[in-house]
Amino acid sequence: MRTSYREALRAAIREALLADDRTFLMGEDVGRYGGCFAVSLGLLEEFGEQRVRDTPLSESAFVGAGIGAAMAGMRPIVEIMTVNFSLLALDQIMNNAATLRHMSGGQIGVPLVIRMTTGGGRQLAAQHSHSLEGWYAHIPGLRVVAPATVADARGMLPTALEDPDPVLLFEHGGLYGTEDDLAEDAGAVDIDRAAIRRDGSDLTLIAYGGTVRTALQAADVLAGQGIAAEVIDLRTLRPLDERAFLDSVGRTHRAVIVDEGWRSGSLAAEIAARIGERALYELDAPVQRVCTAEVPLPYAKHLEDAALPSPERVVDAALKTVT
Amino acid sequence: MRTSYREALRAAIREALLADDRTFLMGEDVGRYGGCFAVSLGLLEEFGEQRVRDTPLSESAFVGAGIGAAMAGMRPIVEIMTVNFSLLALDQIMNNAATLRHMSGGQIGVPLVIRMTTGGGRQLAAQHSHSLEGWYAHIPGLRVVAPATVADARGMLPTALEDPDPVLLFEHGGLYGTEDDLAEDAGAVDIDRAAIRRDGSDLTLIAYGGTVRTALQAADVLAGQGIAAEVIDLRTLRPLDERAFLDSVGRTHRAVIVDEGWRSGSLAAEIAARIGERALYELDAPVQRVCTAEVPLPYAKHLEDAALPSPERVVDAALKTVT
Amino acid sequence: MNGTDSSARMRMLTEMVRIRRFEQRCVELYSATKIRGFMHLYIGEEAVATGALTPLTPEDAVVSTYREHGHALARGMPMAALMAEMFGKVTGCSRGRGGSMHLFDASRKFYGGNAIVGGGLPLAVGLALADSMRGRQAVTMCLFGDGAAAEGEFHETMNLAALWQLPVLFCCENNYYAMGTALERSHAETDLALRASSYGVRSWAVDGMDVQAVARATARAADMARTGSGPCFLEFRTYRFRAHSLYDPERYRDRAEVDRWKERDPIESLTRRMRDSGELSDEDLEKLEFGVESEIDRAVAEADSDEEEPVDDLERFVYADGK
Amino acid sequence: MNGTDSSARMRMLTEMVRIRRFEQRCVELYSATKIRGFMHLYIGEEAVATGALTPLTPEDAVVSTYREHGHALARGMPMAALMAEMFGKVTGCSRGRGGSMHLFDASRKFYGGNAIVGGGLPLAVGLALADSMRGRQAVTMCLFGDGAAAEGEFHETMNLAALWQLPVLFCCENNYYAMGTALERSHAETDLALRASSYGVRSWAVDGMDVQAVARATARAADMARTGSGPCFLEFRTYRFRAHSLYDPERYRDRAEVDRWKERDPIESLTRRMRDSGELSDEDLEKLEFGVESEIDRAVAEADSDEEEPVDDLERFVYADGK
Ligand SMILES: Cc1ncc(C[n+]2csc(CCOP(=O)(O)OP(=O)(O)O)c2C)c(N)n1
Ligand SMILES: Cc1ncc(C[n+]2csc(CCOP(=O)(O)OP(=O)(O)O)c2C)c(N)n1
Ligand SMILES: [Mg+2]
Ligand SMILES: [Mg+2]
Repeated sequence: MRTSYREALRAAIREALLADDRTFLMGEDVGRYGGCFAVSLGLLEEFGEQRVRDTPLSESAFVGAGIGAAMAGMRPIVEIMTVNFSLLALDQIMNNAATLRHMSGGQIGVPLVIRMTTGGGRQLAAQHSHSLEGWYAHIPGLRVVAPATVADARGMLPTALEDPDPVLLFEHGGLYGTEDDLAEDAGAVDIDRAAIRRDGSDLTLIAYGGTVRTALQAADVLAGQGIAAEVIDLRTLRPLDERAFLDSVGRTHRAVIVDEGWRSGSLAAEIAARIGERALYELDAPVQRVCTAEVPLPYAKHLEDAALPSPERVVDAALKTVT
Repeated sequence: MRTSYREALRAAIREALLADDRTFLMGEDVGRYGGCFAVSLGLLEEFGEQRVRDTPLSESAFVGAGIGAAMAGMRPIVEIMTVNFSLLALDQIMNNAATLRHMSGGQIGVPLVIRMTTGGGRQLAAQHSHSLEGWYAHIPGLRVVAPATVADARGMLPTALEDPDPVLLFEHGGLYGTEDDLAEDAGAVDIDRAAIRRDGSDLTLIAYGGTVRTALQAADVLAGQGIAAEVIDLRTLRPLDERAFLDSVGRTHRAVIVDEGWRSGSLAAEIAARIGERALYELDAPVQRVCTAEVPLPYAKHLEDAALPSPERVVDAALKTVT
Repeated sequence: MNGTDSSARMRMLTEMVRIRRFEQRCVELYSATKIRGFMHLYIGEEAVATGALTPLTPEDAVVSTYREHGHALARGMPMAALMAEMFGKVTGCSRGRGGSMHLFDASRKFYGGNAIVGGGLPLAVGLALADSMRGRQAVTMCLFGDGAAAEGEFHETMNLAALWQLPVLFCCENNYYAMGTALERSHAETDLALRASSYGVRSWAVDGMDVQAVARATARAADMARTGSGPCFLEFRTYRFRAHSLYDPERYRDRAEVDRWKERDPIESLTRRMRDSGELSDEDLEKLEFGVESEIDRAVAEADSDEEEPVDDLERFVYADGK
Repeated sequence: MNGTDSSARMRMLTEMVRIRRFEQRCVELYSATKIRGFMHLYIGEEAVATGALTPLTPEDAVVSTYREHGHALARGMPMAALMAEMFGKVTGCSRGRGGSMHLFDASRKFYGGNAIVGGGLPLAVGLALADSMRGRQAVTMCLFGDGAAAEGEFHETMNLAALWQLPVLFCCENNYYAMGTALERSHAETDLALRASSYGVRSWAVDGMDVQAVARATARAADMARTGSGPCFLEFRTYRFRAHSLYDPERYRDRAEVDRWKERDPIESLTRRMRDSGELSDEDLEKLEFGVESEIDRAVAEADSDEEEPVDDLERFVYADGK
């Protein structure tokens, strides 16, 4: 069935609310407004105010409240409207959610899912275009996932809710409208493994979330030039499925990482470092990174386009590895 | 003159307050208490309440106030007691301080210095032991510096205050008591270049802040085994002085990065990635990273010690690159 | 009724009409895809910007929100610079980098345009702190919404400004909704002026649909703040006639409620009053409308033909030029 | 005066003495370097923990601060588990990972020990939310200091708890200082109970040096919260007789002020009252002190001989076991 990424997310939330009365959805405008990006449209009407809770503009308090509720046995889904606002809740995320189990010697768990929209490309300018999921992946105690496909949008949430520890789920704002066929019985998917989205033997394109599409487009172009690029969708940014990309690089001997985060200190850096550590002698060329320019993202389209990873930039980087 | 890191910082602040009446120091307990780590002891008495301002426990407000004052032409020094609390002010730092100049098309500058204590090793446990300076170095628009020596503790602040853009200055909590000779006329130092703290031709140890000491100790041990390690102190974490470590690796062909941040997504990853990108064919062995274990730092000393980079771990990593 | 009052009314009526017509044109331009990104209209709230900005001098500072076209125009920003900004042109007030949500004009001390709800509040304290430390008689006006008052930064900022007796005018534009969240779902205490007074800040609730009332109240508060008696809080009770942003289907409120508020349209009210008292003829009104339309036409024409910023300048102003 | 009252007083006296003697022993143990890290003593404030925890049932939850030895003891945490924690032993209440600032006891719903000022507030709201959604009659007690009330999280949390009418007991331990910052330098409005009431939360100021008054006020508030009438705020006016932490030279307050408060020593007051009324004999007191000393001796002996956690467990509990 033709399903949008947005509808898939909604179906996943709805299923979770039906399946477990410990689950509830909480965040700014998730209820009456229907969600800033219409993801939760209709859920308030179906599940009522207790289970679909509009919050005040108090990111730290409602994220922390989600943590507290999880500690007390609930299975909350907290929505932070966009990752840009999550900075206001970062203390709760790092110093409580990610830390409590270890610090308490295993006594306290935080089975919480935090959803947020991420990414640029919609001319929303510097304060509404961050791609910080790779940055969050630095924090021990968290799991970080980024659905790039409709099937993952449908399936990652139920699995994340089964996780006894906090999971951050990053929805790319540019993907909500994308559609794909989704099986009638589509449901939970694993959140441990990366996926190969396209096979290829000449080089490996490593991407996640919003950049998977970019990488696939680049792979098309490369195919036209006789270069077979394998495209890996990381899916889970913490912990990284290192085997997936090391194996691929072991076959292709060349890698380009496509990451919407700012380049310095990006997740792409971590991946490049691991390839250098574990597969140095496999490499036939330096690993290339295609990241976002290190600027606050500008509003003007031509500038924003120039700043973000594009298929053209990926193709250029790929060509550098093969020549 | 024998001077401690703490005294050097104090002398730097004092000089800045004397030199420019646009400069003031603001933060929690910088005044009457004398600073949580006694850095600003005596300054309230000398400069008065206007210039040395105790703030309420309101990290977001007083950091934001520092940004606003800087926008209006002041040259504030804001102290966040420790980096652990800076998460509460991260929105102001990323979305305002780092962003305003670019987003306003160059109209608004934020000549602000934010000082914070960083690092573990004092049995302060999970919420008081973060090393996030490498993580902050991800953010465009900021400069990030980390004095590792008494001379840099003395000299980095005046240079940072000359900078028309926001500078984060990370003081390692384990260094306050360390002493060194400091010239009578010691003053401003550059904050653009890394420094070679020890020459060596067999391998390069790359460190900064609290880990420079660790790297130097490791170099001593290695010297005993006939291995000459060069020790590079990065000094400035953003922008990175890439030439310094690339040149060194060009000579030694081996590198170990010593970073107190958590390994995944560490600054060490960025450095390893850059070495892989720019000096792949120079490498005689995979780059090694010695970082903090990916755990919230525990209180118990034996566990904390096991988690942090140590000279022994650096030596082990170094030996892997030469054998 | 004296001539001054009458000319002040005429000026304010003109300003309100300017804002209204500007916003209406923006809707058309958005449909025509000349403007992109998020856009938040001020229609219905014109009396607030117009009245509140009236008593300010060029030395005073203004900190605004993402719903700030009206604030910028009332502050005297040339309409062409504003329109060019929304067109993403280099002639825009932020070189086209900010768009609708990030209007800046340092020459008029208009410090943006902030898209993080509450993010401007601490900046205002800092601007006022700078004025107070330098002995300047200026005030800083900080505009924000009812929703913003739920953010932690509101609390920290109110307290800090009151504690330090800083010349801040906190101007809360209470339009009874934060996106789709009604005031009574955001705040346990919906009397925001009462809440504000609990910080020991002089607070008033003002009819935000009556431009003269707004101007009077602000003038009184500004006088107090200017002469060293600390911050004031003004709650302007107003209403937005349009959706939150152009993406909002307005599921959360009744048509009837909107219609009731429209009966108190600030432009119609003032027009009626001025007609009744004979200060405003049909001819005056026509002239006014014509003048505004021409100004808008010119602004659009200019914006349309203006240049974009060269892509090569993308990284310019991340840091100050020449660094 | 009935027997119940008298036995309650005896219990409370014993608890206060336990806490006092425990803290005094901790000072010795710190000097003997058995305890490390930051340690914050509760001496002078014993009436608050003792009185406030008295009306709680095992179903109720407690969220605490870094100054929480007294809270933990009053909640019934075995002293040996607490002492072992501070010795960094695996038998500690947090396996030695938390130390003084991070005491946890999930079986007693004692949710820590939080070293971020204000960091526990949102957790308390979440715990109470879970209770309320599950229809449990429990309350959540959240303890925090006067300094914490300046944090944004205080505001967000008070509002959220009031808005959602959650069973939270906000217990502010107003000891008139946040480290070295006096109440009147932290808060524009120093009447914290008055401030709290501005959220529409029932608030009382209570003599925190009178354990019976504390217990009475808390019992009344707990009854209200338990029966669905929303959160309460209790300001306990108290004083710490010792420095903020063991590193604090107490430059910010007069010896004379401390001495004045010591005249109101909660233990001496209650002792005097009970002696005067004939409820307490010299012998009783000796027995009490002897019992407490023996308990402490045993706790120390156990802690001293207990094992450390194996280093191999360092990474255990970053995520749940068996994941
Ligand atoms: C910190 C933060 N959280 C959420 C948002 C998304 N958002 C943008 S405007 C808005 C509503 C703000 O309401 P209010 O302060 O009343 O201002 P109004 O839009 O009514 O003028 C929200 C939730 C944001 N921009 N920043
Ligand atoms: C967010 C944060 N900022 C600063 C600190 C450092 N600090 C620890 S305790 C303290 C004072 C807190 O005062 P108060 O809330 O009154 O509690 P008290 O210590 O008096 O019990 C400060 C500033 C911290 N731990 N967390
Ligand atoms: Mg509003
Ligand atoms: Mg206190």
